[in-house]
Amino acid sequence: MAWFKRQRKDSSGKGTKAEDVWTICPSCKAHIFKDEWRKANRVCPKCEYHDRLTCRERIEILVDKGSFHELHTEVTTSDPLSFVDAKGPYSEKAKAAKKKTGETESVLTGRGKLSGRRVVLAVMDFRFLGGSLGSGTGERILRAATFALKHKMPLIIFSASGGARMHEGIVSLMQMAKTCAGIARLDDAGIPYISVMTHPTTGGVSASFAMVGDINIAEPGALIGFAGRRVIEETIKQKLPKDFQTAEYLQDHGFLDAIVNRNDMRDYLISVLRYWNK
Amino acid sequence: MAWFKRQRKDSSGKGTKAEDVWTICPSCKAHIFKDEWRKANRVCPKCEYHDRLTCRERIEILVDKGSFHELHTEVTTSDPLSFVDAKGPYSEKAKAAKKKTGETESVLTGRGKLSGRRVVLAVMDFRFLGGSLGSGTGERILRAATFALKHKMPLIIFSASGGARMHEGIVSLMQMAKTCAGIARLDDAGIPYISVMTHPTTGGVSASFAMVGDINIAEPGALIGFAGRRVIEETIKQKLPKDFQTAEYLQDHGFLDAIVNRNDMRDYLISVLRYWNK
Amino acid sequence: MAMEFEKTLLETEQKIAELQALAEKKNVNFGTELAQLKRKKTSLMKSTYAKLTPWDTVQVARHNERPLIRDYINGMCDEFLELRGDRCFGDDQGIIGGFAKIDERRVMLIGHQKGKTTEDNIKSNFGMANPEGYRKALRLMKLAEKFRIPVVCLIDTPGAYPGLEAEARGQAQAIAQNLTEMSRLATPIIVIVTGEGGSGGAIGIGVGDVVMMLANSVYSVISPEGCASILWRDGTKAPIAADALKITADSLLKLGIIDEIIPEPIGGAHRNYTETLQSVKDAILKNIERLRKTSRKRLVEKRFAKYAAMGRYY
Amino acid sequence: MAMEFEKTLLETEQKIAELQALAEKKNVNFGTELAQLKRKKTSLMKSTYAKLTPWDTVQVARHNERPLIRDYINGMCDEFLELRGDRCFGDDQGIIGGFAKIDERRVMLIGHQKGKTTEDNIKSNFGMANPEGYRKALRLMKLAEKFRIPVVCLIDTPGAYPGLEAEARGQAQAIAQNLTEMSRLATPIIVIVTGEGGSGGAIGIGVGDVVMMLANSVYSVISPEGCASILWRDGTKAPIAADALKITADSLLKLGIIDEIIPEPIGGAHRNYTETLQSVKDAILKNIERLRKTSRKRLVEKRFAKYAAMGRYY
Ligand SMILES: [Zn+2]
Ligand SMILES: [Zn+2]
Repeated sequence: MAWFKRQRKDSSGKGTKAEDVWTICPSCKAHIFKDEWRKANRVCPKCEYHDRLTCRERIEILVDKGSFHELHTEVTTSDPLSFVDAKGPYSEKAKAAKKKTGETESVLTGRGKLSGRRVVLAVMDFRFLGGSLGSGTGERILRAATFALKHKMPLIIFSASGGARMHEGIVSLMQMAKTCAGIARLDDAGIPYISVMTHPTTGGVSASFAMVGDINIAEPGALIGFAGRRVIEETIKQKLPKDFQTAEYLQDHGFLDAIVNRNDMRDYLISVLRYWNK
Repeated sequence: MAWFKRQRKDSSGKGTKAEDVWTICPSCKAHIFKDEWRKANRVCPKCEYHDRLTCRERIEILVDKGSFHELHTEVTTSDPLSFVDAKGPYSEKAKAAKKKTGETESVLTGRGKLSGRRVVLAVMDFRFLGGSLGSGTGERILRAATFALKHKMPLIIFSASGGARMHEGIVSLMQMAKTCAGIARLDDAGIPYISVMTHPTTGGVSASFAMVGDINIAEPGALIGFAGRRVIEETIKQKLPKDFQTAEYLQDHGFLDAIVNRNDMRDYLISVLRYWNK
Repeated sequence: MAMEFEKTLLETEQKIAELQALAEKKNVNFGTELAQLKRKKTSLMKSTYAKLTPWDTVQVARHNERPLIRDYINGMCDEFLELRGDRCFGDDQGIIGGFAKIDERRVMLIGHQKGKTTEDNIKSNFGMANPEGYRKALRLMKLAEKFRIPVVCLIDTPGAYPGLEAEARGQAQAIAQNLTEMSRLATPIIVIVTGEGGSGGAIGIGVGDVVMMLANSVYSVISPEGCASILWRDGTKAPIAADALKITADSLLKLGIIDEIIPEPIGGAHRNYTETLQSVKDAILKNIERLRKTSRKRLVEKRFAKYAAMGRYY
Repeated sequence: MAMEFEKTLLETEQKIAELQALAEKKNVNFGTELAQLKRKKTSLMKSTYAKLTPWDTVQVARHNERPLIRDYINGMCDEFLELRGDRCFGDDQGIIGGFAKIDERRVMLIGHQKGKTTEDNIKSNFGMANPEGYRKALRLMKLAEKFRIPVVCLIDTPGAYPGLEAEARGQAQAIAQNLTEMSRLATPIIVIVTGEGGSGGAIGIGVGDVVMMLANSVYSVISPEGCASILWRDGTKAPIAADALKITADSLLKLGIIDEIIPEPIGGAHRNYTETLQSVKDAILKNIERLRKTSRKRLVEKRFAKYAAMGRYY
């Protein structure tokens, strides 16, 4: 798969060292052959830990080969507050994020096919400013929803976000309302929207489009919640249960339809969408 | 008020005894002057205990004088199962209830006015077979809803019921679906339905039309719940909190908009209905 | 679970088993004796199940080997994608639901879940759902409406759970809400009582365009035991109450409460899953085929008319 | 509550009070001195409040004598019929709502509830609502839609409650649901930030056809303290963060996030309830009058377009 090739390029061509052969699972510390780790799309075969994917890696393993067409690349970050913090201007930070990731916002949108069925995809990338909800993010998601509405295609959003993008202040907050308005229009037209929450989906993203799917699913172990663990502990002055805000916890509390292993995701989505009788 | 006159007639004309002068509140055991008790429409001035009213007493203290017109008197009890229990046939039981109460079903329906606004009323009477939900009850309530729909008048239902009428078996159960179907049609047409729960509103009545008001209100202290206290205690093998299934408990748990004293009820309903902008 | 009324039948089945074991052990052929016993068994099954009293039927409906929703899912569906949660409080396993494929038909399958083991029964609370279960069911029905697929509800519950927490979270409200919304849901709803149809807990997912019962299932406003203890002041009068309440499929068909009876194999559903599941599947597919020709609008109108006619007083 | 930036003003007020007390006690006339002090006070109020920094404004917005929803209800409405409960779990007093009559207009009034006493604050959780509060608000909005009356939301919250139970019952889901449904609610929605507009907890009842702010209120994606401790790694940099976040009414009007600023009396809303309430009332009535001319369909279209245009990248 393409993303593996890119990864290999990054680690460049020296002699074979231990770290070239093994990956240590960040969760269970098991030593996994890199080859196995890669084939499993960074899902630990021992403990089912799901390591992060970039947005393009995710699309690569999801859609029919060659079917993906990116949309809305004309939308990128903006700096409505001309924000400057201790580390300098937000615009610089955004520029660095673009350089680091090769992406132009925290979400990538496009159309593609799942076993021949046309769908609209919006996939967030945590590497891009923590997957934060900027105005570009919101605009892309709304445009994806509008594209889905126009072409009567199901919308699938993969979330991965720490929440609002502080550097865009209130404009970031407004993206919560903006994206949900797009989802509402899609719903009014009877078009499915499937929300897939990956690690982590918190704050303003969980409290907006991520939580209002016709079907809400998540990857195993993903952190999903509104407030941060530390804030809650400080507020209620007590320790939180170990599984608090995990996908499994969310499912037990009624907010997730299913928890789906990354390697079953494509099949699962194909199956689910077959139940939509346009 | 008219019902007092009727009551006086019942207690017939002997010399003045203590029990002719005082009423003992069944809740707080306070001695209340009968005159005061009557003027307060059987609400205890000491503890706000709401004693039962008959359906006609309730209508009398509720609607504009002389505005009430009874409807659906052609509907009465039926005996779909030809039911006979240890005490004899249900048909006899129903006959006795009719004789005792002067009513022909556990609910009385009609149209009337509240400060000039036309409304449809359905008022249950606990004296009639424990206010149980018979097929006649369901039919009257559905007809009331249909009448309200046709004439675009708000519907107000006063519940007082122990639940389903066992003697009509499954036919009684079906009245839950039947009445709710009527409420749904009314809702589709944008016509208000106010549910007033009085003591007691339980079982099949609480689990159908009584609980789906646009606005759910109750009289203070009314018992409202699905299962009976004893059944629950036997099931969970623990004592229930003292206020369990009271109107106040239901309000705390999110199922009642307000608890309204009987003597404020007319004004309250008039006020609420003014918010409907047909 | 031994049922009193089929004592002779069970003894015969026991004898057959013993004889077969003996034959195997001793390597002797008891062909003639076995054939005779099997003929006897078949004849006993027929005669016993031909004259079940309502109270006998209650025993069959509650039989712990009767097929449960997981059996229907496994045996009848080519795919089942369970969908969880009420989006508010929890995921109740007393009612489960999800996308299901039955031959080429895709439906939303919803039903009470009982278990065969104690462990399973604790998980699903013996098929007695909490408000979350009813709210999840409603959510899935609305999803089915949006996706334009029929809803299939399988009913098998002693009743909605009578618990403190269930009351606190609105058991009555949840059921009432479902009755209201099911009456106007713009997609076909097919309901089948497969075992116990226990009162409000049953009808809470039981409003449909077509309501069917398996031949030995029951559907009642109150359990015969409950009714007997109230109206006869004696719980042991349950058989009499069962009779008076008219809770069998035959009676309910005559009363016009249900639309169709799905036959069971001779000897009851618990003796032959394959045949039972096939009958249920056929009934579902036949009705989907029939109902899909009706427009959504007309469907809702007809459903309303159907329930409006329930228990007319004349 | 003494605010650092108005120290001189408070001292002057204190002097006036002392002089008045003395005059009464000794029965002496300090007319000239008092008049002078009062002139000084007015001038100080004007000058102080003319140059509030964003961080000063945060203090005013959070001032413990600032009018709260109960004050608006008592002073602005001729009638208020509180409606309770989410029909699912509870009645949260962190957000209250009900039918309200403002002059001849009938509306559904919904808003965060803070208290002035500790007791009231515990009851209403300091204006930090639980999911039940947001679900109740949504239920009331849908009731308003059915009854064809406008919705008026008053925002004043530090944020949605960050608690264990709140997470367990779906704080995120409740807010997300409200954003979705408010965007398509077919009745006018008028939103006013009266004090603190705290992030998701604020916008959870904050999607409207017209969004206004009282002149000294704030509206922010995160508290200045929170932002400072994350981006400056130093909570005491809150004043800097407050400035950077552009959380004042003026800034938000310029950014096109809000539609209108409701002026406050000189010296802040906490110094003059009558005038504040009158201004809020006028703003509500004016906007109802304006919005009632728009058809429901057009209203929803325009609301969508408004939010779709929020934060355009070009
Ligand atoms: Zn691992
Ligand atoms: Zn009393």
